[in-house]
Amino acid sequence: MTAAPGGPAPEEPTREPAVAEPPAVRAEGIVKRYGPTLALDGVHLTVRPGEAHALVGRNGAGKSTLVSVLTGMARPDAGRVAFGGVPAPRWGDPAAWQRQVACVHQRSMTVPGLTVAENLFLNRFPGGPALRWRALRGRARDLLAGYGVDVDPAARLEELGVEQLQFVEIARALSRGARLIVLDEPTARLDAPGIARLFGRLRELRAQGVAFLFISHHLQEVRALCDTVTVLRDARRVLTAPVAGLGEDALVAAMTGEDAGHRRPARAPAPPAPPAPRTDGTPVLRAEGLALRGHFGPLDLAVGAGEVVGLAGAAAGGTTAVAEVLAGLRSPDAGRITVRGRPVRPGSVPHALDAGIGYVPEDRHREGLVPARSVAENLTLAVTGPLGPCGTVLPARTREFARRMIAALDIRTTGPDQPVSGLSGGNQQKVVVARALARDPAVLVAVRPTNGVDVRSKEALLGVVRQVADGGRGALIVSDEPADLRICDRVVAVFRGRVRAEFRRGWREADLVAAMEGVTAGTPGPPTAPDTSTTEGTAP
Amino acid sequence: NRGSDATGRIGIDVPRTDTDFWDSYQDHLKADLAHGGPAALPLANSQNDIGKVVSDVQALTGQGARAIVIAPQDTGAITAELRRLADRRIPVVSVDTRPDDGPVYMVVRADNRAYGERSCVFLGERLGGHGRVAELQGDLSSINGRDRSEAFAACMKRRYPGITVHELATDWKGEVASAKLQSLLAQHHDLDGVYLQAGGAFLQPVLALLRQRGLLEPVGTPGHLTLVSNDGIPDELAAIRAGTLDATLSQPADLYARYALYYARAALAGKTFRPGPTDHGSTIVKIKNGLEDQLPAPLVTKENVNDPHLWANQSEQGK
Amino acid sequence: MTETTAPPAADAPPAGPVRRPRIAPGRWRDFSLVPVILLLGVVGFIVSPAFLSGDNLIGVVQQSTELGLLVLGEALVLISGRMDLSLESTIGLAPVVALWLVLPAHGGRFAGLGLLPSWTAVPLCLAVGAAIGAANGFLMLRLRVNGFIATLGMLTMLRGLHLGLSEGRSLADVPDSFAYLGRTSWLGVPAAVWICLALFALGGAALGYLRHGRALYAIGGNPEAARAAGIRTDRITWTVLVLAGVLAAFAGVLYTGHYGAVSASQGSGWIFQVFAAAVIGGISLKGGRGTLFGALTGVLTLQLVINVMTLGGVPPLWTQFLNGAIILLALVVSRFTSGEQQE
Amino acid sequence: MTETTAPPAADAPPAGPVRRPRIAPGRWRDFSLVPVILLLGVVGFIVSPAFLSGDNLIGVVQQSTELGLLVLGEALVLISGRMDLSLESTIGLAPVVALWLVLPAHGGRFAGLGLLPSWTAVPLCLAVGAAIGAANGFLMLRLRVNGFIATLGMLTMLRGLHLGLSEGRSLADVPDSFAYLGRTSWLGVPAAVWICLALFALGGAALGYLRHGRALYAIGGNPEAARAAGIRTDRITWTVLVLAGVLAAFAGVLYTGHYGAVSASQGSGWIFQVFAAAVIGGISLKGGRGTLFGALTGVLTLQLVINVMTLGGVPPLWTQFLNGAIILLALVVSRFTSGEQQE
Ligand SMILES: Nc1ncnc2c1ncn2[C@@H]1O[C@H](COP(=O)(O)OP(=O)(O)OP(=O)(O)O)[C@@H](O)[C@H]1O
Ligand SMILES: Nc1ncnc2c1ncn2[C@@H]1O[C@H](COP(=O)(O)OP(=O)(O)OP(=O)(O)O)[C@@H](O)[C@H]1O
Ligand SMILES: [Mg+2]
Ligand SMILES: [Mg+2]
Repeated sequence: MTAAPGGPAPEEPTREPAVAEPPAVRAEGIVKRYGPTLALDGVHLTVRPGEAHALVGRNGAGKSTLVSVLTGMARPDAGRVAFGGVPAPRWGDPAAWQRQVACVHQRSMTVPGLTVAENLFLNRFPGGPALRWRALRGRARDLLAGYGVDVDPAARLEELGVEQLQFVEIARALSRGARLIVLDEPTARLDAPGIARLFGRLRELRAQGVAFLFISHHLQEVRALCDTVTVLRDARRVLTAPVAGLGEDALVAAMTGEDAGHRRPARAPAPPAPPAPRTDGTPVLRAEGLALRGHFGPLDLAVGAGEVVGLAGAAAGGTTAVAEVLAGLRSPDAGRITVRGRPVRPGSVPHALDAGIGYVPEDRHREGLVPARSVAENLTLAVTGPLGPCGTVLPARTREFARRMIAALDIRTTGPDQPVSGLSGGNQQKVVVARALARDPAVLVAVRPTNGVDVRSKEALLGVVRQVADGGRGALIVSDEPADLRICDRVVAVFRGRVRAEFRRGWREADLVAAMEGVTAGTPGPPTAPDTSTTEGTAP
Repeated sequence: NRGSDATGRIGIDVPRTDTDFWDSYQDHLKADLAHGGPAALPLANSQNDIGKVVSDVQALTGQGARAIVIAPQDTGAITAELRRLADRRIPVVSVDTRPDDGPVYMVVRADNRAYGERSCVFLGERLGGHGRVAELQGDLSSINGRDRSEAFAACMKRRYPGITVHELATDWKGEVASAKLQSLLAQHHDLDGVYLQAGGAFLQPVLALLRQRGLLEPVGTPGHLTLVSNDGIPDELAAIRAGTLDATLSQPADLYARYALYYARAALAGKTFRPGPTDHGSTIVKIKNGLEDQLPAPLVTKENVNDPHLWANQSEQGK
Repeated sequence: MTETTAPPAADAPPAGPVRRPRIAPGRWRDFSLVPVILLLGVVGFIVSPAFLSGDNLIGVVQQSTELGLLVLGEALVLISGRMDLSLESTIGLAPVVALWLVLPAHGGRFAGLGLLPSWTAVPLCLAVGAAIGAANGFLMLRLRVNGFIATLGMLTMLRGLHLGLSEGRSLADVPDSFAYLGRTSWLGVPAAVWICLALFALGGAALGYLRHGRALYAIGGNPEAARAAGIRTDRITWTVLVLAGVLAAFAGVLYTGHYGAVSASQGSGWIFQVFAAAVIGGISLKGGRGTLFGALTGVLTLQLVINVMTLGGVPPLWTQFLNGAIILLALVVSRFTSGEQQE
Repeated sequence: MTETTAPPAADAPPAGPVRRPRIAPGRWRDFSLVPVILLLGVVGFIVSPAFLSGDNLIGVVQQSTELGLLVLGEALVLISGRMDLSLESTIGLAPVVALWLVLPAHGGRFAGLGLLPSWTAVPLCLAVGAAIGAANGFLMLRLRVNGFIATLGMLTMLRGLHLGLSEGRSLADVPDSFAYLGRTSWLGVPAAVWICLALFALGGAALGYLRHGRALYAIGGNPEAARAAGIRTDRITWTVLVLAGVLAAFAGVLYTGHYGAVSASQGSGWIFQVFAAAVIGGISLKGGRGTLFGALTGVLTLQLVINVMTLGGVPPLWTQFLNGAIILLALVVSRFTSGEQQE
């Protein structure tokens, strides 16, 4: 690896307070291109031993790409990486990289068909070349117990839930004994207690002198865990500074390139609102006695016109299943769903769509995107009418339609024809949300719509959801993130498939979290009765 | 009449069922067995796979077959099985092909080299010793195809050096033959004749191609392409009657079946044969691993196409 | 107009990472065989001037038609993320069943049932193809067995049925209505060529411009996402399988007319060719990728290779070797001209 | 509380997301063909008492050995997420090349080069297999072309080379050292059977208990994750491809001894059988799943079907039909006994 030929002269790496020890990792002048996209442009990064270093930036800024370079998964076009003062291993020798750095990648790096135990110790089984299964399972059980994860180590990984899966990956990386650990959005798939456990663990390791590179779009997490932060913007490093002296506004300003203090309006100017069908009080979406055995109990739900309702629940609390039933992906065992008073055939996505339910799935990789196809095509996947007559889709109209959506949600792409797999994670998420909106739904059902989306885009996305409601339609946000739920007019907290409490605007976070975790003690802010089963939509 | 014969039963494997020739071989076998033939186990089908021949034979001997009739399309890879059968004193009649090695009681076949040679002579005479012919070969790994190709090539070189031969390998596939012949016709408009090593596979595709190209003149008119075929299936005789095919060599499916059973029964009865002419117009010759009864393979032309002795004419009536 | 989400016009997005404008890279893939075909053309011309004669080129295209229709069907199936091996048997079985139902019980060499008038032969044949496709769909989509092996089993079984019905004979006395399309010419070019090109064009247009056509890519690319987007994946996959069966049966009609008979080994061994053509033409075996234009160039490439070798007078013993070598070469060339890794 | 997905406490009537304790479902899959085999055994016994004779059963197993070795090699390749079609040609070509180098130039029917002493024939044969595997690896891993088509091209090319070298003849004058293993018996059972079983057992143990064996599943299941975990995916894949080539060459040695000659069509058309055996035995075509035990039951099932049909005296015209029908049946049965959807 050589310095970038003709690239910007490698600037001096930021002077750190003089330390005798060589840095845990030092990257200099990293350049990485993907076809026409310059993903990293002469980036420098130094992580000192024992330091918790945050890496932040907007979606597509190049964070994950830098991680790939630092972990030997991608070969930089130019630049140098050194671990502890020693040049990085040859590219293509993954085993050697493994000894230097452990990583929790943003996208799941597990083998679904293998057991939990094997995934934990993939390629570094204790003992000689022959496997001792019993010992392996024992160690796996012990290791996972340390994270409060109770799964059978002999279970196949594909049987695990998202959060358990994430902990398997975290446990694997942290137990490796590397002096440098990279975590690329490790908290995106964890709920609040999970995050607390993870942070506890990280602090312990840090006390032992392990260095971290931590990526998150949650600035409060950065503040809670890290001491130094590096900001990437448009493939360049723009800032490295101690976290302590940096206000959130300054950080966001660095990420977005706007002047600090000049915050753009939280909500985009309202669109030329379509004539809101002022309702006679019929909720746009109503579910009565909806139940799916093993997931959630009989439960009633209503979303009024112009209302945004939050459905809050921990990761495994059955809220995702509610959304999937509403979207027609699963058939409920009991109950009925109506949209604007008209019943919807259960268990059929096309009918749900026709009835006006737009759906943002939980996992964009699994259910959201067709990776090989273009942004335009992904955006218009569900659209039937306006792209051409008689079931045709005219490319010009599709592209035009896509351009509007791209502009509306501020999706960063080279154009409507770019394959969606070439987008950064947050931008892929925006495509999924845009797709759900493309059919002009009566009600939007969104599961963790801002998953992996940067601060500014998060505002924009939630703003769009708000707009949908303001236009006389409704929205149901299924999430456990307070930030998502803030925009809701009403939040219904669910614990183990049962409605536990309902909050109106102005709830306190602690109360909500408590309700989500089933701790019904504490007085909910301005709550309605905890056993409200029929919650009529009320216009705000 | 399974299991009724005190001297034992015959195990028979047919090599394939997807060609007219082998299909009528099988019909004749069945007919002969039904009309007071020797006791035989149900027929096995090895689907043109030498491994299956061996496993079928083993299954048949396991069921008590005391004599075996096979038609190994691969003459080398049957050696070990022949030796094994010889060790167990089970006589083998090989139909259509002559195993390279390993003892056989009797080989019943027409001489494939003679096919190639006689086809060559027929073409050579018709073309007057010069011109251009195409040869649609079979599968290059088939002994019968190879014998025909080698004999044809040797004969052409020796006797008709004025004739240019274009050899086209086809894997016994009609569409491949048609495609290659079409390419050749585009290149050489002056083609005078075609040698079809297997009428069953090539006849209809070649006729269809010539018809499409307007080259299908009746025999004896100017511009006619001389066509010589091997096999002697009913389609070929029909084409000869219609004047589109010049000649074919009739491979005697009926005689194959009849004499395969004849020799198998003789073997069960403990009879032995010696080289020399037989009572059915053929000759037994000595080969290194046994004896071979070389059955006559008549050349069929317009003159003798209605000869009732031709197996194709018999099967036509039988149906 | 259904303006759902007006652009937040005011704040322009910050300039993204530097991007040079370029032709979409995916596009190249569909043309990656064009250089190979040109190369073959040059070699063909050097080998024999007859290569460029209309006769020869039309011949090549005509020989490609039956294979081409199978490839068309298989391409649709592959794009939607499935495989159908049984097409190789359908091309033979469908005509046999149709003729069996149509041909008189007495008179011909092949004893049919004579149940239906002979003009029904072509529709019957297509119906048989559709039925086979539906059976494949039943196995894959209802019983959820592995499609590769299910259609491999079907391949064997249908070929067996073909043999059983035809008793191993080839059927030469085909009704005129059945043979017509395969042997007639329109405007000096075989009708089969026109039909085949029209079907490819139609299919290409459907894939590019129809909602249901585009859905195939979504289903093949990520079936769960397709389902979540409201695409009726099972129904569409089933339709595609039926369509592939019908196309294979139609290829059988053309074949029968072209070669003058239904042979007992009609189509036998073709499926490898079909896959080879589709894949070197840029269709992914994993679904969701490729175009019919690419598939067509794949077919032409394979057929040109054989043509050039015949014209060049390659010794028969070495044709197969050379054939394999050229396929490998074409593969490598197309990989580098498309600039993409193949999976 | 740290319980993420604790069993639902008393107060929660609707249980949380179900994770019922289950017997590892993957396990069943490997035994899913056992009922099919038992069924075939019963049918075989009804059809003919000769079925259960030692001779017959040993015969069935011996006939499975060559196919079995190919399946062993293919299973390893499939588990690591690749495909190798060229094994079908390697089984024929490797012996031919070895004999060509070894046999004297004069005297026999086949004129070799006589370059090396005849005892080198077996090692040479294995080396040729290894070289073919390495070539496949080069195409797939260096040039990154599609593995299916690359090995399909190799298949054609190698079969062509075989034809060219052997001139279409079968080679019967095989040195004794070469034929020994395929035709000798140890303890009354053909040596090939012992060897084949030993290799399956070895392979099974390696896949189950060796780090590099487990790595195959990781590579096949998620190559990116395997690479991230420090597994040298390319090197291991390459090794597996070479190993498969060597196994196929060794199958060629056994075949030659078993049948007494190298036939010109040795192995031709086997690859479908190989895939069928592997997949009905539970190996996934998408990689990362299946066991060698399952693959072995797949081979035995296919071979038993043929044996039972022969014993049952199925009319020749209908054997293929029945064969296909039984494969489909076995597939459906194994799908329902394993209780899993197949992909
Ligand atoms: N393999 C790839 N092919 C094409 N483009 C890529 C590839 N990987 C990354 N990119 C592009 O590089 C840029 C940086 O992406 P990267 O994933 O590093 O962003 P990120 O900072 O991790 O974003 P996020 O916060 O959404 O995860 C993006 O524009 C992305 O589209
Ligand atoms: N090999 C690749 N080819 C094409 N695009 C790639 C490749 N690797 C990564 N990318 C793209 O680069 C971007 C960054 O990859 P990354 O794995 O960080 O995705 P992500 O969407 O941020 O993950 P997640 O949604 O799971 O948080 C994504 O758009 C990803 O699709
Ligand atoms: Mg990222
Ligand atoms: Mg992301």
